[in-house]
This record gives sequence, C-alpha cells and structure tokens, in this order.
Amino acid sequence: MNDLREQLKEAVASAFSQGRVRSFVCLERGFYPFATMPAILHSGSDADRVEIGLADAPLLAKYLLDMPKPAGIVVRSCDALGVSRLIRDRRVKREDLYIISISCPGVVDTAKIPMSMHRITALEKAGDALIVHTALGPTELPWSSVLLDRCLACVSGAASTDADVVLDDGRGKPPAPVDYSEIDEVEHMAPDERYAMWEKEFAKCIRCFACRNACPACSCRKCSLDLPEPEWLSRAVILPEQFMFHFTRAYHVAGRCVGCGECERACPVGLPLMKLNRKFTRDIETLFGVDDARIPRDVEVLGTFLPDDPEEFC
Amino acid sequence: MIRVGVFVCWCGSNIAGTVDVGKVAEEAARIPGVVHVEQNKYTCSDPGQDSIRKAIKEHRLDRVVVAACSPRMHENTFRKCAASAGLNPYLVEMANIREHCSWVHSDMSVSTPKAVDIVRRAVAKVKRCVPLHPSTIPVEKRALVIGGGIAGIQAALDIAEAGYDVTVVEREPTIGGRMAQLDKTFPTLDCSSCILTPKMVDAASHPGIRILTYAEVEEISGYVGNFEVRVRKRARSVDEARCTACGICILKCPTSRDSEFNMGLGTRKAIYMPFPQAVPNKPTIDREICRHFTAGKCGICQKVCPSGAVDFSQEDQVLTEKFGAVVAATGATQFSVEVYGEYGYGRYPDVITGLELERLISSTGPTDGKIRRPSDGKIPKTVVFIKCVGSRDENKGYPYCSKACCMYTAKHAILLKEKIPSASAYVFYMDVRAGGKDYEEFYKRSQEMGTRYVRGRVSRIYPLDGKLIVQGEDTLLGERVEVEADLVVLAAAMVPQPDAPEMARKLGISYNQYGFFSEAHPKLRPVETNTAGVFLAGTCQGPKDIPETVAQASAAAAKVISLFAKSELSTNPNVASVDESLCSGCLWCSNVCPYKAIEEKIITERAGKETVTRTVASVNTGLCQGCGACTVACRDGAMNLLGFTNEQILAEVEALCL
Amino acid sequence: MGYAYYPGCSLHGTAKEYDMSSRACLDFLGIQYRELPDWSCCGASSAHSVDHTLAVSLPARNLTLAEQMNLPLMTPCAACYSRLRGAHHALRSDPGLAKKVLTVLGSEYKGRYEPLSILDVLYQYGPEAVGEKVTKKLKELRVACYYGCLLLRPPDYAKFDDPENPGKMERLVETTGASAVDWPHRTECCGASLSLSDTKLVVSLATSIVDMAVRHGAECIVTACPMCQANLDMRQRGRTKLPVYYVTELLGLAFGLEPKRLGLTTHMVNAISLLRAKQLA
Amino acid sequence: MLHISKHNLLSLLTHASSSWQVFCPSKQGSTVNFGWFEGTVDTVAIPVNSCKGAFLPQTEELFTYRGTPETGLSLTGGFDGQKPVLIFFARPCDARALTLLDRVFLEGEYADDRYRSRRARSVVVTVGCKSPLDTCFCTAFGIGPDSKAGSDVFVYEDETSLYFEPLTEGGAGFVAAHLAYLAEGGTPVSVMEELRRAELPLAGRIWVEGMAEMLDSMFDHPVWEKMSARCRGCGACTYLCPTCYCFSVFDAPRGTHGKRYRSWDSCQFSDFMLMAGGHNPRPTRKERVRQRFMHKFNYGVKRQGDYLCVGCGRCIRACSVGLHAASALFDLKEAGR
Amino acid sequence: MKALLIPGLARIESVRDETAAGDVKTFTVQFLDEKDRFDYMPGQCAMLSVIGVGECMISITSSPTRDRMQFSVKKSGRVTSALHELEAGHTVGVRGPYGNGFAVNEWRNKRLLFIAGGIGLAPLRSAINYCLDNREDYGPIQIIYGARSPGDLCFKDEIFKNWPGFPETQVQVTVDKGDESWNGPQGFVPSFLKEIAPSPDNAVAVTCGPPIMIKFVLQALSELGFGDEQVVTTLELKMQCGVGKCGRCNIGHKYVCVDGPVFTLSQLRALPAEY
Amino acid sequence: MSLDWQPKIVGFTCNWCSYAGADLAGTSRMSYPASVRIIRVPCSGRINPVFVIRAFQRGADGVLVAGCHPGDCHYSTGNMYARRRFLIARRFMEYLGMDPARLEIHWISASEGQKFQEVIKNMTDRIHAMGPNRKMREIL
Repeated sequence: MNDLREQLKEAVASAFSQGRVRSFVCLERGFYPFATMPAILHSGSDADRVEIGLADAPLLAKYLLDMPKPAGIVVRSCDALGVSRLIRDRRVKREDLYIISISCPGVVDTAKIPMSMHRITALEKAGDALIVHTALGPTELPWSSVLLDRCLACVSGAASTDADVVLDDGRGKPPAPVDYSEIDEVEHMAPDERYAMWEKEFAKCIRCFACRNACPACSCRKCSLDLPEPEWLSRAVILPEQFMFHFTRAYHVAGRCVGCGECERACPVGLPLMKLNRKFTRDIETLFGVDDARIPRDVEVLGTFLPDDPEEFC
Repeated sequence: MIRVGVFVCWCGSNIAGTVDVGKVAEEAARIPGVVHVEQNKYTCSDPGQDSIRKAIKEHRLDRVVVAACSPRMHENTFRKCAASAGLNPYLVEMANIREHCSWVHSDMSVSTPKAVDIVRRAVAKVKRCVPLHPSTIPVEKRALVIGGGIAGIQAALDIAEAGYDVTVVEREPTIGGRMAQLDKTFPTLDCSSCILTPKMVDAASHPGIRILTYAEVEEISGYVGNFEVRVRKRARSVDEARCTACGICILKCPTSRDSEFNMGLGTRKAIYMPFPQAVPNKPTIDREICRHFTAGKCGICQKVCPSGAVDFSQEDQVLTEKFGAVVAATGATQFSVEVYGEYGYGRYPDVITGLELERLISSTGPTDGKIRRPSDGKIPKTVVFIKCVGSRDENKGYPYCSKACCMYTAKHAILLKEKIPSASAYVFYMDVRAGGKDYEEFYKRSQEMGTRYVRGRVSRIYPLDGKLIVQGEDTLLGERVEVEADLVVLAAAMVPQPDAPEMARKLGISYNQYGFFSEAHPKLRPVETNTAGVFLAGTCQGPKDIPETVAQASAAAAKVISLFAKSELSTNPNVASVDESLCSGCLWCSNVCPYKAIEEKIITERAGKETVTRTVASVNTGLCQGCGACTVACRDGAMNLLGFTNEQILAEVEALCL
Repeated sequence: MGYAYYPGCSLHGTAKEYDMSSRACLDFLGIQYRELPDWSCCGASSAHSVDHTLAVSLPARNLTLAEQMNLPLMTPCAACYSRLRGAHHALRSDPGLAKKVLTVLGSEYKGRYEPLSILDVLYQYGPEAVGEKVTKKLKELRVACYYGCLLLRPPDYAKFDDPENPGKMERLVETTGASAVDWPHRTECCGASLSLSDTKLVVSLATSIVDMAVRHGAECIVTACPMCQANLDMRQRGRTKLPVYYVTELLGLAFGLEPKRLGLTTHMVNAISLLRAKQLA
Repeated sequence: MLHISKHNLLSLLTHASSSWQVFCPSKQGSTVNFGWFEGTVDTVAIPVNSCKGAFLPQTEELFTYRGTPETGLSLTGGFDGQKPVLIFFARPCDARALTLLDRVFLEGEYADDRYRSRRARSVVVTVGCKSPLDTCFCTAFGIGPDSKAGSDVFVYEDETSLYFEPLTEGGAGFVAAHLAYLAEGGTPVSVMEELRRAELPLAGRIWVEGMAEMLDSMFDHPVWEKMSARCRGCGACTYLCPTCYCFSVFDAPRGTHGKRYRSWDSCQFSDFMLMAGGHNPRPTRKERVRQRFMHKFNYGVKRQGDYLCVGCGRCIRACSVGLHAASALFDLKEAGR
Repeated sequence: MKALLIPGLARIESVRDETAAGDVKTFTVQFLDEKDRFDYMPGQCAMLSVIGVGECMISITSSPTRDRMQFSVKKSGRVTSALHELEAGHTVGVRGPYGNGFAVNEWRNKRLLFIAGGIGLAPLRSAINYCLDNREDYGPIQIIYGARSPGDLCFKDEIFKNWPGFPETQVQVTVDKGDESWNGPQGFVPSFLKEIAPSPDNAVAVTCGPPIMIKFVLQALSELGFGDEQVVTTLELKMQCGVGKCGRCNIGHKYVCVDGPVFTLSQLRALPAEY
Repeated sequence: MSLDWQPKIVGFTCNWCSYAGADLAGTSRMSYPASVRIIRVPCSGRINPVFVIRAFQRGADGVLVAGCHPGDCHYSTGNMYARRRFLIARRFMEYLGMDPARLEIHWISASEGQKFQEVIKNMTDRIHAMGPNRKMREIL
C-alpha cells in the first residue's frame, strides 16, 4: 500500500514538474485521520498530501469540470468510469486530462463499522481484514464486511488502462459478480407494496441534490430541474414532486450511470438510489442486449436503437 | 398582454348536434387570457373567416383558438386567415372538438365538458405560442443522380429535358447498370442492349447531362436546394479526351481477370471496357491487377497507344459541388446464393444464377450466345430452374418477394427452348407471380413451349456421373422428384447493394431492415424520402422490373423538376432550437437526429472575468424537419421544438388535468 | 478453465468406444475436463417426446450442475448435444418454462455457457493445433464424414455447422492426413430412431447412405453420433461394407494412440482390417 | 423522579399523540430520522436530521388561492394552530438549536406567525446523551450531554427506564398528562454522573472562542478558496443542520387556482441568490461556502448573539466530501493564526 | 397576529407607461380590504405579488403624503414581466412596509441632493415628493437625473413640469445619448454630477440607479468633498421574505430587507465588499 | 367512487399516424368513451417520459402514448427512440409502483381508426375498474 502511495506521489509530482498539468485532483487526509477527502492541488510541492484512500474515499471525476486544464486526476476503476462518462458527455476532453489510475482493493465504508466501535483512532488493512484501532484496542473485521456498496459491485479493482500512468500493485479487488437480486426483490412486490415502499423512502428525501451533485453522469451546466421555466420540478418538497424528482434523476442517467454509487454514498438520509439506477441498468442490459451497461460507450443506449428492439407495445 | 380569441364552430350540426356549443363558449370565456369568444355556424367559411379577421382587429387579439375540426383539416386555413389580419400565423391553435369529440360521443353531457377541456388545452398552448417566421432558402437548380443504370439514365434524361443540369455519378467505368448485362427483356423479348444503348448515348450526348463514371459520392451535406456533394472520380489512367477507343491497348494487355460484366464466366484485361457499347467508350486500367501498378513493369498499353492517352500518373479527382436535389438510383445486386449449401453453388460449376445465364445467352457474352454449361462447355439437355432463391425465405434469405424472378425464369425457359429446341426445362417454384401487363400470357407461353413447372422446393443437388441430381418435392403430387440435370439455374433474389446502408447514411435517409431505401410514404409519396430533396428511383428502393424502374425514375425526375420550378423554398418554422445558455454541449441530440441537422458550434462567452469557449449544439433549420426527438434526448432542457415547446406541452398537460 | 464432461448413457453402454476415444483424445491434447458428477440421463431416448417440462428438466439438471461448477458442459454424444442445446435454448427464451423447471429442480439455471459438442471443443482447440499434434498421418485414407441430423438440426439451436453444407468435421478429419470425400448424403437421416420399430426402412436408409459414400470413393465413414454409428455399422446391407468410425477414433489413431485404447476392436464392420490394409494399424 | 419502563414508552407516545403532534426519531429504511410519530420510536440512534422540521416544515403551504389576477382572487387556508407539538427525544444540541431558531423567528419586529404558533404550546422532551458519537462536538458551544437549555422535560435513560425531569411549566403539564404511565420514585444518579463524565472525542480539537472576532478580518482570506474547492454544492449540510433556516417562497399555479408555498432553501445552491436579470452576487462555491460559515460563526453572533452551530455533527455525517462545521472551525483556526 | 408572509389583495387602479420602450410601468394600487392597508415612509418597500407567479420586492414610489400607493416596476424577470401583463382592474398582492426607508427626519433643514439613473428614480421620487410636500422643512433640493435615452426617462411630468415648479428646487436631466427631440445635456450621470459640482456643505446626497452608475457617483461625490455620512444610497438584492428571515439578502451581517435598503456610505464601508 | 366516474386519460399522439388515426375514428363515427384528451405532438419521439409523470401528478388516471408503427415513422426513426425510451421508462414507472395499466403505449397508424377506438375503450374499462389514480398525484 505504502509503495503504491509513494509511487503515486512521485507520479503526481512529476506530472507537475513535466508541465503536464496545471491542477490535480486527488485524495488527501481528511478531518478524521482514517478518512480521506478530495483535494485539488495546484503545484507539485503539494504532492506530499496525496493519499490512496482507505476509507470513505469520495469519487473525484466531477471535480475535473471546474479545474484549470490540463488537469490531472487519480482514479480507481469506478472513478475511471466516471471520467470516461464525462469525456463521452463532452464535458471534458481527454487531451486536457492527465490520468493516473491505481489499483484498488476496495474502500472501507466507516458507516459499516459497528456502532460499538466508537473512538476510532486508526484503520489498517491487513490481508483480508480491516483492523480497527479504537481507544479500547484493535478489533479485526472481515474486509468484505466493511466495504462500500460500490466496491461490492466493482467492475474490477485493477488499475484501468486508459490512463497516462498506470499504477497497479496487483492487489486490486477481483471483479464482483453481477447481482441484481435486490432489483428482483422489488419487482416481486405487488405494485401497491412497491409504491408504499418508495413513498416511504422518498418521504425521507430532503431534496438537497447531493445525489445529483455527486453523480458523474449528472454534469449539465444547469440542471433542468433547477429551471424556473418550464418548471419540470416544483420546489415544493411534497410526495408527487419527490416521484418526479427521483424518476427524472434516474431517467436522465439511464444508460449513462456508471454504477459508482456515489449518489447513494452522498445521500445524507440513506435513500437506496442505486436500486433506482440499477433497475434501468438491468433493463437496458436485458432489453437491448447491452453487455454491462455501466461502461460508457460512444453512442448512448438511448441515443440509438435496433430495428428489432423488443416490442412490448402493439 | 396576451389576448386570446376563441372561435367555437358549430360545423352546422356536426359539432352543435352533440356538443353544447353555447356552453363551450361560455366556459371558454372564463379561461384566463381569453378576452373574446364567439360562435360561428361554419368558421371555415368566408363569413366565418371574416369574423376572425374582424375580431382580431376589434379586440386586439394576439392569439387565436379555433375550436372546430382537426388541425389536419383546417389548421392551414386559419393560419392564413390570421395572417391576412396581420397576426403571425403561428399564433393560431386549433381545438379539435369535431373528430375527437362531437363525432365520437353522442351524449352531450360528456361531450360538452370534453370539448371545454380541449379548448382549455388549446388556450393553454396558444398562450405560450410565439410568432414564428418561415425563412426562405434559395434552390440550386442542378440535380445529382447517383447511379447510372436504367433508372439513373431515365431520371437524368427527364430532368435534363426540362432544362436543368444533371450530373450522373456511376461507380463502374460505364453507365448501363444491370440492364446492360441482360440479353432480352420480358415480356416482349426485346433485345436489352438494343433499347438501352441508345438511351446511354442520348444521356452521354445531352448538353444538360454530365456523366462521371468510375466515380463515387463520398459525402453529402447541406439540405434541400443546397446539397454540397463531394465526389471522388477515380483515376482511369486513360486520358478520355485523347483516347480514340481504338482498343489496341486492350488487345495487347497481357494481364486478365474474371470479367465482372460476364459474371465471372469470361475474362477481361487489366485495361478494359466492361462491354463494347460502354459509355463512355473509353478503357479503364484496373490498378489492382495492372502489372505496371502491381509490379512496376509492363507499360505495354502506353507504348501501343497511338494517341498517347494512357496516363499512369493520373490521380483521383475530388470534386465538391452544389446540387439542389438528389436522385438515388443506386440499384440492387444479386443474393449470394452460396448460403444454400444444398444447392451447391460455388462447388458445382453447373449450378449458376439467372444473371449468369443471361450472360451465357447473350451474344455479347463469353459463349457468343451459345448456351454451354460452364464445367465442360457441353450444350445442356436438361435445365432445372429454381425460383425464390434468397427471396420468400426467412430462414436463409429474405422474406420479401423479389418480384422479377418469376418473369425472368419464364423468359429463360423460353429462350432456352428457342436456342436449344430439344432441351427440357424444369422450374421448381412456390408460386408464379405474373401480375403485370402481358405477364401472365408470357408465363403461359413458357408453359406451352413445354417447360415443366414443379411446385415445390429442391432439397438437395449433388453431382453424380457428370450430371447434377436435383432432389426435390412436388407438393402438388406429394411425391419426391429427382431430375438428372445438366445445368441448374438459380433465380437469385434481388438484394440491396452491400453498401446501401452507408449510402443511406450519406443521404440522410432511412432504409428498411433489408437495406432498401425507404420512401416517405408507401402509397402517397413513393419516390420521395423523408429527407427533403432526396428522391428514389429503381431497385435501390425495392425489387422491381424494368418498366417499374423506368416509371419510378421519371416520377423522381418530375419531383425534381417541380422542386426546381420554384426559385425559393420556404422552411418549416416548427424546428428545434437550442438555448445556448443551457446547452452543455454533449451533442447527444445530434445522435438521435434523423436528418443530421444538429451540428457542433463553438461559442465564446464571458464567464466571470474570463472569456471562455465552449461547445454547444446548433440546429441547421434547413435540415431540421421538426420531429423533436432531440428535445427528449436533451437532459439540460436546452433543446426545444418551436411550436411544440416543453413549456407548451407541460401547459397542455396541466390544462387537461384541471 | 476447462469443461464439464457429460458422457451420457450411450457412451456408458453401446458407445463405450466413443467414450474411450474421446477421453483419450482430450487427455492427449491436454484439454482439461471433469466428468460431471452425478449426471443423469438427458432424456434423448423417449422422455423428450413424452412431457415437455420433463424433456427440458432432464438436460437442465445436468446443465445446472455444470453451471454450478462454473464450467461449460461438453458432450461427445450428438443426441445429448441436441437435448442440452434444446433445453438451454428453451430456458433462456421462455421465462415461464424456466420458472416451472426451477420448481422441478430447485435451483436456477442462468444459462451462462452454451452447451458444446466435443467437436466444438476440438474446434475451439483449433484444427491447426490438432494437426500439429498428429504423429501418424492417416495418408491415403478416404473418409466420408457423416453428420446425420442431431448435430445440425433444428438449426435454431443445434447448428453445430451450416446445416446444408457442413464442413467442420472434414476440416478436423483432414488434419489427420486423411482425405474427406465430397459426397451428398452427409446430412441425410440414417433413421436410427426407427431402428427397432421400422427396421426395413432403416436398413434401406443406412444402405443408401453407405452406398453413396462408396460411389464417391470413400473407404470408411466417420461420425460423431453414437446412434448413427451404431445404426450404420449394424444396418448397412450394401455390396461394399464400410467401417464406421468415431471422429475421436480416427484422431486418436493419428495421435498414435493404441487402437485398443480407442475401442476400435468393438465395431460390427471390422474397423481394424482397413487400417491394417493401409498400414495404419 | 417519575419514570417509565421502556416497554411502556410506545403506549405513552400513542396516548400523547391524541393531544400532541408527536415528532420523534424512528427507523426509516436504513436510517433513523426525526418525523411525525407513526407508531414506532427509536430511542437509541441520533437521527440524521434535526427536529427543526416540526416548527419549520421543509415545505408548507402559505395559502391557497382561487381566481386570477384578471378576474379577481381569494386567498384561503391561513394557518390555524393545530395540536401542539411534542418533540420527543431531542438531544441537548437539538433543544439548544431551537432556542437559536426562536431568536430568528420570534424576535424583532417581524415574528413568524406560523413558527410562533407551532412553537407556542410545544413541549421539547430531551434525552441526555449517554454515548455521544465520534462526530459530536457540542461542548465546543458550551452544550453538553446533560445540557437543558431549550428543553421542557429532560430524560435520563438507564438500561430499563426513562426518568422524566420536568423543567418548565409546559414540561410539567406534559408529565402531568401522562401520570398514568409513570411510576414515582428513584433518581438516576449514576446516569446523571455518566452524562457529566461523557467524553466527546472531538472536544479537544475544536475551538470556537474568539472565532467570531477572528472572522471579522478573514472575509478575504484565501482559506475560503481552499475549503470550498472540494464542496459539491449540494444542500445536505444546511438541510440537516438544526440551526439553518433559509427558505424561499414560490407559487404553484394550477389553472385558476393554486398555492403559495414556502420551502427550505440552501445558501449552497447556485441559484439561491440568482437575481431576475441573471446576475449572481455569489457566483462561485467560494462565496457560498464563505456565506455558510460566516453566517454560522460571525453574522449569527452579531445578529442573534450566538454561534449558529450547536456541534451536533450532522453536517459531518451528511457531507460526502468532509466539508463540515468541525473541519471548517479547524481550518479557520489554522488559517487565522 | 398578522400573518407574516400573506399579502393583502389590492386592485390596480391605473397603469402608466413611463418609458418609450414600455419596460417601466407605474402601478397605482388600492387595497381591497382596509385592514391590509399599511402606512409607510419614503424609501420603504413592499412585496408585490402576482398571485400564481410569485413575489418581488419593489420600492414604494409614491409619497405617504399622497393618498394612493404606487410602484414603478421595470420588466426584468418573471414576476415583473407578469406584472407588466396586468391592467387596471386586476388584482395584485401587496405586503409591507419593509425596510428602513430614508431618514427624512434627519434631513430636515439640510440641502438635499438626489442623484438617480433610470428606474433608480422610483425610490427617490417617494422621498422627493415627501420633502416637497413638506417643503418648508428642508433646504434647497437639487435633483440630478439621467437615463440612457430621452425615451428612458421616467416620471417625465414630474421632472419637467411639477418639481421645477417648487421653490428652491432644481431638476437637471441628462441622457447618455440624445435624439432629435432632445436638446438638453448629454452624458453619463457621474460626469454630469461632477460638472454641476454641488457643494457638500450641510448636504445629504441620495443616490439610486444602476450599480455601475452608483459606483461612479459615489466616487464623484467623494471627490466633491461629500463625507461618507452624507451619502445615502439604496441597495437591491434578491429577496424572498422581506422580513429578515429567509436568509438571503445579507451583506455581511446586515440584511438589505430589514437593515436597508437605505444605507449611508459609511455604513456600507463597514460591510464586506462582496456578498 | 361514483358510478358515473369517468377516468381522465391524457393521450400523447404523433401528428402523422395516431392523431390521424383518432381523426379517422371521428370521421368514421366510431364512438368511444369520452375519457381521452389528446395532446398532439409531431412524433412519438417528441414525447418525454417526464410528461407522463407530470400528467399523473396533475391528476390523470391514465396516460396513452401513441405513435406510428415502428418502421413507419414520418421522421423515419423517431418512434424507434420512443420505443426504447418508453420500454425502460414504463418498466421504471411500474417499478415505482405505478399500475402498468395506467400507462399504455400503442402503435396506431393513420388507417387504424378502429384500433384507436378499441384502445380507448379497453383502456377506459380497465382504468374504470381500478378507480381514480392516487399514486404520484398531488392533492390540491
């Protein structure tokens, strides 16, 4: 791990020294010693701040939008998909980017560390375990039990190859099997039951737009949902508008969602947003024969068609 | 200030009979924005229209709703009426309370509130209408015909006769197309060359027609009246101006290959003319095999040419020109019958296709018109014809009927009998389709001449002792049939050119699941496409025979001529429009545009203290047909469709749900 | 990676030599395989014509077992191949049926792998690569490759090769140095399924197939189906009798394996004498 | 002290809900949220949201109108007080936050009638925080696990029971109304002791003394740039904050009738200050992040006399990129040195 | 208790076009219900509603010394555009009064200098009329007014006819660019002001107009020797509640809606330069 | 629910086929329930699934989306995109708990007046049996 971090620091520093970038987005140590947060660097001398991100690492792709170009970024495979998304949406140009991809064993979700473990002082990965150091001493947890949901559906923990620098220590998480069972579960419910479930979930939504703002597929200069005219979405946080919001948000990323789950991670009230996104992803895969709809493509799934698309209407 | 006038039409009793028109008028008056309501017996009549004009002036109306019949019926009428009163015609909206209401509901207690809802919708929409202005575009009065077969030749001749310049682009070294390969034509058994070659010469010598052979259309941009076309004229390596077509070069050329014109049944030289009557009557060097080009040796042709016309250094020419209309006449090709493994085409030389037989029958063909089987040159005694090879077969070919095969097989059988009276002909068929003037009689004639028609399919052909054993089934008798044949002729289906989809994309037109170009409407607009200014002629649109092809070519020409008869075209103002301040420039909209009407545009703007450039979508209003697919693809809400804006549709939804 | 090997009932009975030669070839080529543990009948015999759910459930059970091993299922038997493909196809295209079968089997079949014939496996290995392993060229042996029905039909799902003009078996056979004759009856039905109920008809079918092979100069017939092999071997009544080999037997010979290990001694029409005459065994 | 066995708590709340609108934490999917009582209550977790929504609902209707400006209008649906609000199981920070909101909505020339009428007869039942989270730093603002400011009843919780200590007349009224559920006797001394001793791990890192004064001179400090660089511009922090109160007013017309609403708004949204002509006085995240923290730690002190932060740590939990009050206080302190 | 955010309904008595372009209209309104009526002081504002569209803060342009309440509104956004659609007889919502207003009592006996640009005259007009109606309480009144073009000048009756008729009252009007009808001065207000060079002695300068004009007027005034305490301006920011609750219109810790909109320059200097 | 309750169906139809089909039903005097109110758009490709949600929000009991048969689009491919969009959008609405019978998508050509009539009849019957829609609907 340390090796990777050293390599990464060096790579970032040299990106600056070679004049390849004007800015660089990466992770740095957060307020809590074991968590990381995004940092935008403007000089090679800041490279020492770079962290790999063991826990609660936010995804960085979207920061590229506002950064001075050429801009550098450190990506793991999930973030690489986000960057790819932005490139295909023509929000950034590949030639303006300097991408360092790293392999990733998964990222710890500190919320999954049982509540009993207050006073965490440090986290440490040791083989297939996470060692949680607290005031009361260390505890070992199985690695897979504490990973972010997105890591459990990871495309591949290996460093992505469409990068200017590839740093792979071979410890990347193996690809996760595709599992849509939670979608099945919802589908098996009766319509009224489903509606009641979503009603309850959406009632929690405070419309803070954290999901949208975190999403690499939601990169419009101005979100249509913010427009006063036409008013697609009322500012009233009432149930019909919650359905409107969540339908539209998910529909706008349908076929474009990279499955990074950052929306869900960003949601402060714990809405199962990936259950919405992945429904679209799954349907797109099964209806349109798309193989892993999370991977950004040159032509969007909804931007094309096949003459013999399934005919459910008549 | 929005001042809407609502005109509720009685349509005699058509509306008033089942809708309480008075009540509708009363309710309409309560809709916010409505300042004037009146009823008319017949709003579309002169007095009705007068009352609209009067009301527009008297009540200072700036929006008009006519609650009457379908907009498909009278929208134009009322738009013109409003325009004559000085109101922008796009500030008129119709409420269809006849077709959608009075005629389908007899109970006044339900039809009246529905009519009110419909009016409310129309008012909600019209309040958000803005004046729209059609723009005019000039028309470049030159036509491009792609394809120099009989369709292209006919279209070019007709257009040129009307006085407009035409350019024909043909990718082969000569015009003439498929028809030039045919020996005789059904049902009259005219000699194909005899009727085609004069037309070829006419076209070549017409002052209004320019023929570019050995040339291909590379790119088409622009829109009706203003297409910009890039054509690559491949290097012939022969200076056409100098060449006298003496043919000595061909004679002396040491290299040869299978002749495409003769369907591989004969050979041609590296410097060649596809056939003696080729137009232009100048040879072409096939650089793929010419030893000068492949090995840097030879050069005999150059040495023997008396006029010094052979020019190895010639290069492709790329021409970019403007045209006002395009006729696609790119033709069709023959189904690859190899997929019918049971027929053994490709493995057994004596299994041939209909077009190959044409060349064997033709006096200009490799056998000088003697029917000899390819394997050993023997005169066949028994010939089996198999129809529907690749057509009407969903499993291996295409489900459609290839249309011309029944007749050409009948023709082949007749010609066989004429050439080899002792020969016997068997035709395996599914149905005989002989719809056409004198067609049935022609088919009868082939039967009367002794052709045996066997209704059934052939399951297998295999060689045995110098014969071809044709195993099949006679479904009328319910028996297995086995014929020992000398020659088997497969009536291969007509299929689109392999690059038809690519051509369709260049033209911005659609094509069906097989690759035939789609007409705008199968009944009413059979030669137009959905791209204005692009017309279709011949088999590129679907299988057809020569008379049909020629008729369609003339029809396409008529369309071109009527387009050129106008000096300017006015565009539909209901087109897509981009709010650049919202556009993120993903250009997803351009993906779904069937007309290639959305382009990338770089704009420069102030952002804070900096000047930045960014990409936005930009609609070419000449190309846009106003379908609105782009608006839904646009997540930003930057793309809108004038006349059907998001604001309008949302307002309509709301008005209907009140 | 590797394959789950499904011999099926025939290969444990009448077609033991096919099993022997298949395993011998696979071993020789170093292709990894494991016999599907606890496999059951594919239902080709009669079940498939009795009850549709059963007809799918029987092969589905084997398919599911293989899927649980995360391996594609491979079988030498053309009849098994046909049933497995049929079930695979039906389950993937008919969710209602899949649900029914699920209740029968208790575990879900996701259909991640297409079931394969041993010929597919050899083909995936590559004819060239197979050819490189040949140590003993079967020179001057003229072979009629006989596909029969089950490998090719119905083409919606069986389709091992072009149903009307197949050629994959020829390519494999020719890697041994033998020459494959072009003959018309490669895909004719031998009538095996009526072998007991209408023996007369079957005899005439089998005889005409073998005769046609003879007329086209073949010295032997090669097949990949235990039904065809048994039927042709037993029911040919022509003037010239041709030995009927399994593909794997010929390949095995070319790999230099012992004829005995390949089961060549158990044929009805003497399978060794031709080889002896050609000095191949 | 009056106490109730935890088993009986639901019956008490059910009874209370006949005369109060009960606002309490309950499990909603994967999280525990404050919300109107619907038969369940969670007494353990600190809810992700605050209880401000009971008095300042996220969206409330101001009036319904009928008619149009052209034809004449009538407005209806003015607010009339419903049942009083009972906040059940606020935390000391929540209770304290309410007193800060009170200063905004109740004091000065313009009191907010709706807020006032909801607040007027409300009872805030606060539970002592026995196990503060890693994100808690209320002590920085002089609050602690046993602070009683803003509470009407204080509750001590031991393993089996809840002990009710009424602090105000309203609180006493509430307790009196539920005597049937309460048993007399006992003082949870050990719990009280535990609360006094409860440690907040963040306490040592956060320092607010003099922060307001220090910020006076930091308006143009580059630290804002650095802090805001990672902000995603969502409103999670402000919406979950117990002391944030910004709102907007807007209409929802439906033909000839409609409603006017007010809804929470967030100073972190890019269109929060966007003017009709397109000018935005706070054009970038820097200005918006600065506004947020200046409001909390400087303007608030000047206008309301106190920091508009109670150290509840909700923004810490809400922010996906670690831009929260605690980190801000830390960074500002570093920068202001 | 009076509901805080609920407007009173008022009838539009009349609508007057102020400018040639029709982008500024003056609405005279009358409350439908007497209990909604409120008293106000010059410089105060009210929230004007087009019910169904929204609200916006508009300064009251009439003087409390005259009976009808008036608002002059420039069409700029959704609400003001909707307002411009309304005619006499239509209904609007009005709530107020909000803001501090001008310190007209402190101005007594001082020389008053009003400097306005375009629609910026609207709030000043209230104060001007108030002072003119109490003419004896105030010193000389000088009004310097400018607009982009002659057609953009508002309240033409008053600036050209009414106000110059008052004693010791001077109205000087300039336009950025004249036309054939214009024979008065041309040029921007700040330079016009410097030309006129009014004396700062015992004076209060009140200015309102487009931000860029205000910026240079303030400079000019300070060059002319006006102290920060002598200079008064009014500010405008996005507002939703008008009563210091919605948390929007603050500059530093001051809310424009309740602490303003009228600020002296010295007050402004104590606030951050940005928002 | 009163007996004479009539569902409110908002119909989005393309101008060239389905609107014309409805016109044909009219000219052929094919009566059907007065439940449907049509919004005319140029092409089914113009119909944003969000419009459908808006209709449900505002009180529609059912929504009909109708366009030319795939392959017959006046704009050649608009309905192909519509088909893709609504394939997933409709499934998604179902996933959110909306009863599938409330959103129907049909291909109705200009010559299919009778089909239009049948679609409206059937849809009205089905929705009538279900009663007014309450899901996603705002209460005023």
